[in-house]
Amino acid sequence: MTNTLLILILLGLMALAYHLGVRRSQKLVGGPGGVRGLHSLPSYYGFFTALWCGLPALIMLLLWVSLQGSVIRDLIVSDLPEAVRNLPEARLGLVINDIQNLAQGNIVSGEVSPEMAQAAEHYKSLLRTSYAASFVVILSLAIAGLSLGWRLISPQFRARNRVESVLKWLLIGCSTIAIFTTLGIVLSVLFESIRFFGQIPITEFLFGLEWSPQMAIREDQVGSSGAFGVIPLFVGTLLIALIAMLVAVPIGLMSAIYLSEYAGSHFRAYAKPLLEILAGIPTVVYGFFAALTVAPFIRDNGELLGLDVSSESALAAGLVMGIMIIPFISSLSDDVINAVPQTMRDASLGIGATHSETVKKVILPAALPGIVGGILLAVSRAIGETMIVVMAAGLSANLTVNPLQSVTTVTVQIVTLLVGDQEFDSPKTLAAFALGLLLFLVTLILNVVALRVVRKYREAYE
Amino acid sequence: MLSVTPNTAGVVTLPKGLVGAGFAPVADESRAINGTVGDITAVDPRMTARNVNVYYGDKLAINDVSLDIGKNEVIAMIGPSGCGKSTFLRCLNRMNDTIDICRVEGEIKLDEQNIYDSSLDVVPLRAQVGMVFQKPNPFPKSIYDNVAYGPRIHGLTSSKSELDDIVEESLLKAGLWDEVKDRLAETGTGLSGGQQQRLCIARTIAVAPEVILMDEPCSALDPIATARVEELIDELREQFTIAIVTHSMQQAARVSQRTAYFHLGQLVEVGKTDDIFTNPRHGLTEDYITGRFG
Amino acid sequence: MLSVTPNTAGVVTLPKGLVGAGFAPVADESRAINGTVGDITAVDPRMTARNVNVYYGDKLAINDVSLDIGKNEVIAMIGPSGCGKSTFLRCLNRMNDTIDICRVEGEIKLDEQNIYDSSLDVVPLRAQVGMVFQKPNPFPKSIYDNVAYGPRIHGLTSSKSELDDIVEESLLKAGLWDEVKDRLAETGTGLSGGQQQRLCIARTIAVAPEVILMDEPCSALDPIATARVEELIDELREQFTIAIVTHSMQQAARVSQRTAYFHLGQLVEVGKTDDIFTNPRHGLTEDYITGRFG
Amino acid sequence: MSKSEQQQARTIDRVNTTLAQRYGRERRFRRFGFFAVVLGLAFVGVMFLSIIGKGYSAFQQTRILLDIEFTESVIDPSGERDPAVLSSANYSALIKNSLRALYPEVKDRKEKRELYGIVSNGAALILRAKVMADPTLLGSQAQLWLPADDDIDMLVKGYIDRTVVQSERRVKDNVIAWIEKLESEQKIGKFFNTTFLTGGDSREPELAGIGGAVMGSLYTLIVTLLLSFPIGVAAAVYLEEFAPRNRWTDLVEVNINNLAAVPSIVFGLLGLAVFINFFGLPRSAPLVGGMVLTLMTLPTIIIASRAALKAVPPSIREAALGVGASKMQTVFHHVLPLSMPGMLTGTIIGMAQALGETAPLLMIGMVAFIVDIPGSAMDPATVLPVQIFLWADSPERAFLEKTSAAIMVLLGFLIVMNVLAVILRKRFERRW
Amino acid sequence: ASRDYISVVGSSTVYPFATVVAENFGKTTAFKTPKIESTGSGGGLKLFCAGVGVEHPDITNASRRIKSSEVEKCASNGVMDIVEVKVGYDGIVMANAKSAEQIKLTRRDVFLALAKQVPNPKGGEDLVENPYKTWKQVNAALPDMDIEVLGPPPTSGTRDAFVELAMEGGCKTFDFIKAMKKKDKKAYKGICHTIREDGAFIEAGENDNLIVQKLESNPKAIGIFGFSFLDQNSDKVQGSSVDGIAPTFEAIADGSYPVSRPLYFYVKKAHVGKIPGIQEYLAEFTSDKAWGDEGYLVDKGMIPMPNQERNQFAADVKGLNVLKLTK
Ligand SMILES: Nc1ncnc2c1ncn2[C@@H]1O[C@H](COP(=O)(O)OP(=O)(O)OP(=O)(O)O)[C@@H](O)[C@H]1O
Ligand SMILES: Nc1ncnc2c1ncn2[C@@H]1O[C@H](COP(=O)(O)OP(=O)(O)OP(=O)(O)O)[C@@H](O)[C@H]1O
Ligand SMILES: [Mg+2]
Ligand SMILES: [Mg+2]
Ligand SMILES: O=P([O-])([O-])[O-]
Repeated sequence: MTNTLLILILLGLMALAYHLGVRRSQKLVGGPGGVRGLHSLPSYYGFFTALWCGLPALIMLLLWVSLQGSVIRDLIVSDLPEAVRNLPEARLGLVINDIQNLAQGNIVSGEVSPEMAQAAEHYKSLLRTSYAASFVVILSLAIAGLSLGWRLISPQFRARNRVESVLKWLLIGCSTIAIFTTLGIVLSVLFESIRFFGQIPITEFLFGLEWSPQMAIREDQVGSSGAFGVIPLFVGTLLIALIAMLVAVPIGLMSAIYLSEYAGSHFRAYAKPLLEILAGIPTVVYGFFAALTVAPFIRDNGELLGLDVSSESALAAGLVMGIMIIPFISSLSDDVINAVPQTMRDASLGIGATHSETVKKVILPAALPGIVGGILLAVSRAIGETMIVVMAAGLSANLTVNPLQSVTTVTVQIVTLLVGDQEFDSPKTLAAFALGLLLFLVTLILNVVALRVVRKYREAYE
Repeated sequence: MLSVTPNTAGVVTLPKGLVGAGFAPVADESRAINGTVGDITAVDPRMTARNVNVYYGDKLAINDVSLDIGKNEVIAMIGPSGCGKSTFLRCLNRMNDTIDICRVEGEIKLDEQNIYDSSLDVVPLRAQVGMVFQKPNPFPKSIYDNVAYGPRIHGLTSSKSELDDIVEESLLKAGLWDEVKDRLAETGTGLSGGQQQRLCIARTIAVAPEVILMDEPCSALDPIATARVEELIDELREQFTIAIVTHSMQQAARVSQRTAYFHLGQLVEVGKTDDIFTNPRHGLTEDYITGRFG
Repeated sequence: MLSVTPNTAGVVTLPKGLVGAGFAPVADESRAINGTVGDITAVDPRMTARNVNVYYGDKLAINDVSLDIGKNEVIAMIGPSGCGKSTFLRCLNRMNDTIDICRVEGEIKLDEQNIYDSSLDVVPLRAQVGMVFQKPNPFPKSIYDNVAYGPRIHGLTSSKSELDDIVEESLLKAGLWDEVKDRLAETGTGLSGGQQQRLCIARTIAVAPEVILMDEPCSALDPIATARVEELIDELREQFTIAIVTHSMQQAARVSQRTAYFHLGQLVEVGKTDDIFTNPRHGLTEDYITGRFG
Repeated sequence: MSKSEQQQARTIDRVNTTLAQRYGRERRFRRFGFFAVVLGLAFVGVMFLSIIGKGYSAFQQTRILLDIEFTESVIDPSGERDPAVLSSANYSALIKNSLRALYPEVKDRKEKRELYGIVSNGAALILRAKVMADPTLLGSQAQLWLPADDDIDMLVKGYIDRTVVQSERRVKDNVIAWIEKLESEQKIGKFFNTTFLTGGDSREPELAGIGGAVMGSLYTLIVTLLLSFPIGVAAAVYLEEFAPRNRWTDLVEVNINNLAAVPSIVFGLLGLAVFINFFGLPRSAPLVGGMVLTLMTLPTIIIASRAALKAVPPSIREAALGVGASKMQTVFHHVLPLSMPGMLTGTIIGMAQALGETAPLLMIGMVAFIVDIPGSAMDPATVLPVQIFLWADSPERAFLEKTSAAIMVLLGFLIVMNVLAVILRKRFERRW
Repeated sequence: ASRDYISVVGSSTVYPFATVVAENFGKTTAFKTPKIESTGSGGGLKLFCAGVGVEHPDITNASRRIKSSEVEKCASNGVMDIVEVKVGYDGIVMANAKSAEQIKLTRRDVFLALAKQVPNPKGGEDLVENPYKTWKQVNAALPDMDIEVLGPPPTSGTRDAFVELAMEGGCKTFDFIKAMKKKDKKAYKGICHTIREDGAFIEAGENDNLIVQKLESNPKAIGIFGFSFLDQNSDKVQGSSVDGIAPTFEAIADGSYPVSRPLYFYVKKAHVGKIPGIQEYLAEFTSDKAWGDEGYLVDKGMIPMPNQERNQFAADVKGLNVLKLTK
């Protein structure tokens, strides 16, 4: 609350600074009429002053907020009775939590001892002091910044360039977040993976034919054997992805062709967004649908045909995943088909080719690299898809390519390993991170290849 | 209605100083369009268009144009930008069908057959009336496949060697054979602009069409490539009937036997090329030829 | 090195029949480019370019061009497509800075100040050297805001009424005031092509530049709009220095006092417009003017 | 000349011989395409029908009309109207009294329990709220529609077959008899289920609502939006308008494109490791969820924003630069406003993606039983898709209906968002 | 900021019960409703034992008793005083779809059908990889149906309990194996507790409801889950009798159904009095209206403890008596 107030005041000050900056710049050249004598527009002098006023103060505020907690905490602790002070760190935390609850007027447990009440009062007063201090410090910083910025103004001063370079650094900062995200991903899975490979040889992990990670996590438990061969997971993942692709590629591609080449504009106007609804449906819904509607349906029909269908058949998960991917393929294909220049169509039609001949012999071959790139992207999406397989695919790592059997996937294993028991020294939990790393690498390679292909293709027509 | 006559001059408000400065088309009676000046018929007509109107949606893009295209002649269509040259040309093999909002009225015949007859099939029509476009547009396939594309889809050949022959012959006719005979498997898009355009011409003649339509075939080419293509057009005239749209009067003068001058959707004047350029009969044609605008 | 001289003719393989047919640029000594023919200096130069080379990546697009642009004159730059007219023009207000791979060597001065000086700020430079582009490109804002944009960002006015005056004056100079004065709040993109181009000119002159560069300003316009803009250029010459690129020799002849002929990145010939068109001194110029190519 | 004529004649003849066949192929191809579209649409239809078919009934709630006597001696024996007393009073006794009065014949202890069970546990809370709001009710009598237990709800909605043998169904014969009596007296009615829309999670299906999850989703989305929109737009502007082409920007680009396709669960791993374990942020908080989803949606927004920026024709930039605007002014005065609709479209699509995301949130503890409706982005919360995931796991039959209904609501939000994006795109689509 | 709500983690089996209590607690007191995450018993204990402090949970649910190894782990992280609360019983049922034939199993059948290694069917005291493909092969009295069992993964307490009660129960019926218990406890456990990994036993995750749905659609499959799920879905699935006893409320409550196990939760004493509401939550859980014979937990399918045991635990809770494991 107090910080909100502070920020509001700060914003007000910045507005004032802006105004003062504008005024000063105008005054220096003898009123608004002399603006031509300035290097930049008056508003840039305003922004410049406002930045000087606001930026240091905001940085200070940020520091203050992040440090305030621990400083106050230390102060409170030093005032607590000896006995409490010597408690281990963790318990001290609980006491502090209690004091904070008390001070904030939250409900607390049990009777309030006088020391606690006193500490809470102390806490409150410290908090007040801190806020007061922060007001003073930050506002004086703002005012100091303001006057500095104000002083710097002169007609030759390149205010626009300064303001723009601050802005530009801001933009640059934002664009690097992607790098940090990737770095974060790699770091958050890498260390655990390294520990994992310390216990399980990487060759066994990559080439092992058996996956049975649910090993005992306590000495007095008997789990499964603890085999960490990732091949069955990958075969399962790829099997499901393959089924998904077999569903999504023909339907998606043909839909795209039909909608962009044949359909009347009216039909397209309705069919396209309707089809794209599929892309917006959350995967948890697909999972629900796969587990409760599609899987039983396939089972029952398989039964009628005398087939032995597992109730978490790869087919069911793959089919539903395929449905999910249809719009992905169709809109990507749509893009690349539309990127084939009209002149290609004209050339083919001009020779007397029929529409389908034009599509099959000219447009598709020309768009092929783009479509292949799109399919690769879709494959990487299928490999990484989680909720559908968590809800509809199996858990047992069968090494099979029979779509009627149950297989498991990399993502399913990550979820089961991490949502279940967690023992951060056991290869069982660490395996989840190794799988995460593997998944990241595989999709990375697929994506890089796919993006290359797509980009190269796009360039060809630009 | 679309002509620049004094009675519509109020709308376009010609600037006062302009006439004196000699910039603007002189707006007098001689610039009114009342039907086409000159002889629209050809000696031995291959295609005949009569009273053709073309609309894009509600917009009239071609207004009552009649014109014959004679056998073994090159007819050039010139006129300022947007006057409907391309539109008219594309009517001749129904390429305008591909534009949803485009509607064609009137009669266009190829050898006595109305090509806008509902019973008529565009596929064989376009095999008979081929087209070469402004920007060279080879398929991103091999040179061989580019040329073989037409014969293949139309099933014109029954054996590989027959196809080879057609490809070779077409490339020969297009004057490209010597340049590409050793690299038929390379992709057509790797050729230079002028070569690409000749490849497109080879692709068109490979199906042995009767008429070839060319829409500014040289406008994307450099002078040397242009010269090469112009020479080719001159050679092809012996076998094919050619209609060419060009924005360059010089080019029209160089390659064509007859020239048609379009203005704002109307066919203003048509006649022997020599006559048109040396002795234009219509005021608008004269203005255009003498560079008063354009 | 880039000229079409006999010693390079082997590369481009001129077709045999061509020379005889009179199509191709005749390849003789008179077509070699050895420096610029004619007087590159102006009486009262506003901008002077000396030994300018421009590269796109490794490709040399402008090769050692020197040229003065004189006060209150219209200088036209003509030449076949791709010869570097636009590139040279865009050097004059450093618009080429926006193309990453573009590199400019040599010296270009505006009133004795080298505009490629590292200390020079492009913002005031471009306020002094305005530009009008091939395709009319009004901002999708109101007509008023279009014209007022420049004065606003440069802080040229201190009051609303002053700004109003500038807008009115600029629109008046651009000959657009009468047509738009009642609808200044309407969006600029709703105007016709010719009006849009004049709006862009108004926008440019609103910041009172010293030089105006125009890159094929009429190529997207119809004949009437073109005439209107040409007249305007003639009027603006009294106040501004104008450099115009055009693909139309007729236009160059109509609007300019001096003409510069570019060929494959080189400045072949420059001189009084009348002289160039009636009595070209260089073979290439002559070929171009007489329509041997282009 | 005659030879070429021959060949021409041959051309057209040859073309005509295969024409029928070619048109046959054309038709088949076209039909195949049409079939693909129809199949795709059929999938949409089947999914929607199956979910709506299962879920529509959750929007109705079965209630029972009871005569409630607000007996003062039960609620506030001292008569002092002390709020503490009123708050902790035994309101269910009032309901029990009423039920006993309705069925005086029920005597057996076990049967009594069954009888009390037909009214939801939540009914007492409703009475409590009424009395707390208006203590003067005490001593009066009122007829109130109180929610039925979920089993009764299922029975009345027809999900329980009354004809099978008693052992095979959850509602016993005697209970059915009571209900049938109530039905004949028209004391059972179906009402619009506001609890479902406004309530927090509950273990009692008839009291469970998506309100908490919706608020959780809302906070999460707000965090996501506040972070990802400015950052995404800024990054896109930098990359598209300012960045020089060099290795660094190439790296950034590859990264962004790649992140767009990184499995969402990997972002969950990142959130767990960085935000929770490293920065010590609380589990289950929308703040953390929002940050994870921000990282996940950023690439989408950046890519869409860049496309929007690319769509602004260079001529606009040239126009501005040509009159002497600086790069920054060009971008902020012209390019950004013109590309804003495209950016907003991309952002909405990114938000829709975030709204439907489940997997990464499982990793950061947003899968929890949380009843209280969160009041800030730091309170523990769950989100709509996770609520669906949780309910799908509940044993009570009535939750199946709730799950489907929650899916309907989620899809409703998503469709609205997507339609908004489409409208935005259509409305501001500019052809240059 | 400070935490003013209770944080509970742990067993998915106890989860439905804990959540009801939490909800009642939240609605009838001024305290906030506790936040409950279902992490599995093992996962819960792991989080629980990670340390004392606001960022760690206060309570963990477990569908089995805490193991001494876990107590040690807790202690090493400073979690010294733990209060154990036993809340009631849960039967582990083996059930199949109503549309299929009801099955009568013995624990020996279960062991033979699901163990990784079984005594050689040809006789003798050696063990072979489980050769049985159908139930009929296991026991001629059973239907001729493929063995397809959907059950929980080792993270779950249900699995632990199932292994200890059903599998080991069947395992012990082979004398030579029983004899091993004394000699080589580890080998004995290895035989009795190890479930086959050849696909006949399918680890179907912690989502018991999904197992029910899958059973309904797959009449050949048998599922393993808690009694409450059978109770709630009695119209869809039927429980198989084990050793002749059907899995009914009464049979589990009186202990005659052999595969039933107690449910627990564990409280960090250090947090009591610090995190608001823990004591009151405990009081609610151990009140008669919750876990009594007619309490609301019973409605949810939990089987209550006998009166006397309840009183004892209630007293323990009141006094916050600390757990002492006697091994
Ligand atoms: N696809 C189309 N939709 C709507 N109007 C069109 C379309 N194509 C052309 N037009 C309009 O029809 C008129 C004639 O256009 P056309 O392309 O035939 O002119 P042109 O003489 O070929 O011009 P250019 O020399 O620029 O190629 C023009 O006004 C043009 O704007
Ligand atoms: N952005 C660019 N990148 C690379 N090469 C370019 C670029 N712009 C122009 N060029 C090349 O530089 C040369 C000169 O181009 P420029 O646009 O200046 O020609 P021009 O005379 O204006 O032609 P036109 O009449 O077609 O406008 C051409 O060969 C062109 O291909
Ligand atoms: Mg045209
Ligand atoms: Mg140019
Ligand atoms: O979640 P569990 O009760 O099976 O441990």
